[in-house]
Amino acid sequence: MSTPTEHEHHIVGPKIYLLILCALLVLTATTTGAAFINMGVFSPIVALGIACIKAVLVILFFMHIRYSSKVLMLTVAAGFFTFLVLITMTLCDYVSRAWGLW
Amino acid sequence: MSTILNLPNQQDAQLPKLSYLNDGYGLKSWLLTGDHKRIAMLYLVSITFFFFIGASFAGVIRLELLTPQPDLVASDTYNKLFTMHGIVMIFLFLVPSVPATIGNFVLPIMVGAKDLAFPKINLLSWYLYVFAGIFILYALVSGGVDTGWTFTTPLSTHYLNTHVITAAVGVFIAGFSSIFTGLNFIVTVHRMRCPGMTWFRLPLFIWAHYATSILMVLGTPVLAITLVLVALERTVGIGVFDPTKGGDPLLFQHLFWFYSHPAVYIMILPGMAVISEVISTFSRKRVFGYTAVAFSSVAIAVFGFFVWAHHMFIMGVSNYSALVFSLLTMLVAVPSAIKIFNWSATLYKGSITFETPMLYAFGFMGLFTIGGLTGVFLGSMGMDIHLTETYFIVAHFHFVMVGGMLMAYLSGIHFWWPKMTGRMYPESMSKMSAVITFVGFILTFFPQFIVGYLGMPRRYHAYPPEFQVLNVLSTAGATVLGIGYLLPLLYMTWSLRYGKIAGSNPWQATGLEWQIQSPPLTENFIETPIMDHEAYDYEWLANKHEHEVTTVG
Amino acid sequence: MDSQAIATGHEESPEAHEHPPYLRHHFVTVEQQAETASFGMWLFLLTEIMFFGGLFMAYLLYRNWYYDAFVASSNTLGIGLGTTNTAVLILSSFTMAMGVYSAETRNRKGLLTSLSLTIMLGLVFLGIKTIEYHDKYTEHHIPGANFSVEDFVHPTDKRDVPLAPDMAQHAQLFFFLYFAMTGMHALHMIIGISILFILLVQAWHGAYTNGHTSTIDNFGLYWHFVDIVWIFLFPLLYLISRHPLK
Amino acid sequence: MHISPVLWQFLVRWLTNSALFPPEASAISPYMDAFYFFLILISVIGLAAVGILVFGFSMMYRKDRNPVATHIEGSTLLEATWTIIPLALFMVCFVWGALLYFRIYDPPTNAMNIYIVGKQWMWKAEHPGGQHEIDSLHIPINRPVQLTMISQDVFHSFSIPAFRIKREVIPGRYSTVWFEATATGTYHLFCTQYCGTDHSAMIGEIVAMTPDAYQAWAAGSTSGASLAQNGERLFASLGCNSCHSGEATARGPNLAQVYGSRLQLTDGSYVTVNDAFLRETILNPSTRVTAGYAPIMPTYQGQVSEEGLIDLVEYIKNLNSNYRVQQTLTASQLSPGQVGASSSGSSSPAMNNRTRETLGAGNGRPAKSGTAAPSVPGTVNQ
Repeated sequence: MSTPTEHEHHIVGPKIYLLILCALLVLTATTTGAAFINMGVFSPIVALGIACIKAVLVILFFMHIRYSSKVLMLTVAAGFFTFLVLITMTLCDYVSRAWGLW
Repeated sequence: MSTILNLPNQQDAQLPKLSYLNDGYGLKSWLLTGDHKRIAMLYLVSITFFFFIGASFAGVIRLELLTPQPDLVASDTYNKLFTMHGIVMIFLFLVPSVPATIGNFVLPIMVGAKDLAFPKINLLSWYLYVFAGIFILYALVSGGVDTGWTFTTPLSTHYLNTHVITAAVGVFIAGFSSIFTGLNFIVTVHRMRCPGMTWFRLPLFIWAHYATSILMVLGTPVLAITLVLVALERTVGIGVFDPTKGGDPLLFQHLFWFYSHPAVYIMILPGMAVISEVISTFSRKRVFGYTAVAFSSVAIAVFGFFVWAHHMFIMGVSNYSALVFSLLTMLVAVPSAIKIFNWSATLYKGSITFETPMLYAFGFMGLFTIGGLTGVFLGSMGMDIHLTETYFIVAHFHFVMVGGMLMAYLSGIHFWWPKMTGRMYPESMSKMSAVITFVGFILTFFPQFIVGYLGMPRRYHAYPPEFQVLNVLSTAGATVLGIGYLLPLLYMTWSLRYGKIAGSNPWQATGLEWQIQSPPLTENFIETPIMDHEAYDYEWLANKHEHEVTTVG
Repeated sequence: MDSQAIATGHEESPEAHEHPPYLRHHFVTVEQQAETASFGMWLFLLTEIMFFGGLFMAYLLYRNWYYDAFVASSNTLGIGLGTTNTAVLILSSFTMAMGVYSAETRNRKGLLTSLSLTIMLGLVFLGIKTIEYHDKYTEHHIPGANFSVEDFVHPTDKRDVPLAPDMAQHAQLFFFLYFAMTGMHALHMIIGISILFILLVQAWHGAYTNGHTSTIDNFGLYWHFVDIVWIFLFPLLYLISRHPLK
Repeated sequence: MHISPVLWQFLVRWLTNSALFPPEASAISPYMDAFYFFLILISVIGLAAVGILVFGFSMMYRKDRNPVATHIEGSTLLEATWTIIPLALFMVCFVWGALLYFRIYDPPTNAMNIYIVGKQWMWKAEHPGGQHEIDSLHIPINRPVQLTMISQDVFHSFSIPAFRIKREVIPGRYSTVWFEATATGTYHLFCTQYCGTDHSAMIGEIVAMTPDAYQAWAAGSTSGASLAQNGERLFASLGCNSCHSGEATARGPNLAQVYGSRLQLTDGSYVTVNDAFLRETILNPSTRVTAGYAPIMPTYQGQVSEEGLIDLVEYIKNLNSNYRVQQTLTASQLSPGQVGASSSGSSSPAMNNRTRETLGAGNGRPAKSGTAAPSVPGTVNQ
């Protein structure tokens, strides 16, 4: 098959899975701990940042995106991009409502 | 097995002995088929059925609007009529029409594959479609739903006791049917192209369907969750859209239109796909500016997600976000203009013939241009204040959906009918019905622009007497349109039995699907084709005839 | 040789290679079939992202509209249970990944243990959820008729800030979203666990260790996705400005 | 060719009273129509271009005239032209449209305010002077009129085609639109957002009158008590005055002359006090609490109807001194029996001319000083 890029099916070893597992557990602990420190406007940012890191770890290693074709990475990116479009464009309405002329 | 190398010319072509139609008989072979062509036929029958149900509602609506007084049906019956007309036409006809019937049939062959990537999911998509149809018919039969196809909250959640949840579940399931079709198309185009079939050798039909599938996969789930929230709010009584409990009904509008605007591109892009093929074939020329048309399909898909709030300009969204959405709406109008001009330029220096598909394509060009340009009326915020929620909007989207999409659907059905059934439709009768449809359409929907600017609101079944003349014209047009749509049903079924044998390539077209027998074999190709020429390469087709030996098997 | 011969006889197709039984007729090679399967699964997960996206949108909006109500209601959720649940789900993701690994290395016993471990962890997660839902039931925090606004106007816990009556009403919105999001997530877990049972039975009959691992692969993607949804749900619902521990 | 008289009479009646273009009856109509004709011009040009190209080419290059088609790949120059030109035209439409939009949805400061309450299948207009109308609206011409609109149940949409204005009336939040009628006459009022069974019966008439005809109508059809006075009674009967008494030690902020001022909230941000803020704070007091005060105000969600809220908002807008608030407070400390006699006698003159002055040509006669017992139940939940 000439067109779709073929490459051998990379088998991810348990070593990497264990590493990622520990990273995720540590991140969970940190995010729970961080919740008890009142960082004002930063606490939601930190919480979501840690969640994003955990999600990226799961996607890249557990879901093998790290080892699969560029098209798959593009698809995942397109999904999250559309989700962000929904969030930001809707909030752009709600945020700008307070600017005087409703 | 003899080698049929040449395309048997028209007169003495016979129906091939073996094809997907006679590759198994009995209900089971049809209802449990994995073959994309048979599923396309199943879709064709069910879509036609639902089209005529939706069209009959439109007929009764137009009859009611003959007179200013509300005298034909009671007011809530009228509300149920236009709601069911909207739901059935959009979710059960327009969204699946070209992708599920012509797309399912032709896309794998055009790409050079034996079948779609997931045949079982393709069949599941048809069963979900039928299941959704049953739900919506059940909602209709057991009392109907009168929220309008837009399910506006808080009306749909707290102020109506009709079958809103049944209809919402029906639409929810229809959404998944279209997700699975889209999913199948994307994976097939990416993974199952035959050797040599690079992206820029794909017919423009595939590009447009690829763009449509992106919209289907990414847009439809938001409608699904919105309907789940509406159903939850109706059952549990507390929800996120209830203003008295602190909810914001505008959030429903945002989530609903986030899907429903890409949905209008889901409905029109497949129509553009058909038009690219038809105009190129009947002017014997490659589509002018192939890459421009291909990328404008993808541009419509990408920009389609940014513009939804132009449906909400007067609903109280903040003025600044209305500015942003209006600007982006103007940008999304440009790719459609590019496509129209490219199709017109394709005709330059072509050798044009005027068979029925081409007549429908010309109809599409004219009506879609008017529909698209009136979209710019509505995209500019100031004009939208006066025009929104009046009959101007009804005329606009009927020009795009019925004038654009339905004309393209009929053009596509006529164009690929020989390939699907092996038989030709009656040429003169179909030309007449095309003209009738065109005239009926103009007479129906053009007066609605005028009565729209006069301010006649949408979804009214009693209107001030001075609008009556325009409404009578529109109803007269509707009857002509009704005839225009009934004719193809009649002569197409007639042609199944008595139509001329079409042979493999009646139009001498260049698509891969025209290089195989019609109706095709179940596995489409004897051996996987190798694509070594550009998309619409009529020279390749021409000299393909010279050096071929003619042995008729 | 013209490429598009129509019916050019049935000579053996040039690239003859081993033709495993599970290769479907319309695919050319096994790799193509496997990659198509995972591509299809990822597209389905895209629809799931947008599906949960609608809920997250509603949550984000009402969180910044009624922030105090959301803080007070989030503090009534047990953070201990929430954190253990997250750990349980991450562990189940790990065991699922090990399952995929053992399927790829055709290790039937490893596959069976990891699948059953994943089922157990999934059931533990659902168990903890039922405990939490039961707590909400006993504390009358289920939105609707008997939602006790009193808890928020005059909170028993000293560290909680008392809410004004109308803000306390909006706590019902938080709990509606809480039950909607965690309920939808739990529904996906229940579907996942029932599929896992089917996979376990088929794996017991030696199904997925003969090289055809795409079913396990796809289910692994689904399971990891459900884990990712919880990874986002947990901070959003449980961790809004917790009181500092004394 | 003989046409039967019945058909002839039917056609004549039919064609004579049918409309083709809406009357231009407001200041904005000419601008809207100019933009409409500009858009029609663009559409005609676009359609003509496509039409000429399609029909011209299909005539010139039909099969028998040009049997062999010549291969043309495409030309980036042409692609650029039919991208830039439509884009430029659409941008002009965008800017023109935006200007029109901002002009229609930003009421001038000197506009005369009228409240509209949309209810399932009727329109209620509430003039500050105390005139209440159902499914009709009397307005003076050549004077900007601002409509502050709210719905009691579902989405409605207040549309006057003759004035080219339309605004969605949504539950839970005020929405405004303004116009300046220029031609007297009676025009259609439609509800254009589908709102249930009798959506098409939710129509009315807009009566544009000369200013002095409007004076006469206003004087003749007032309900006797202006909205502010209803608001004052409601303010007392709901017990608002116990906290918002205006004294320094009061638990609620001082409401005198609060309308239009910039208020600092507990979270330090500033907000200008407008109708929306007042209504929002009455229903959800703790979302925006004034700096220096505790969020103890109970919610009145569901206890006050939209008309009651309008009366309260109108009352607070016209409240310039707390004199009368303290009067009613001290009066209500006495035993209820005597209250009727003492408070009605002492309605301070300041209030009356204050009301006449703010409401402009509104309530000509002084408020009836009948025995306005403090707790008039009628106005609480209309």
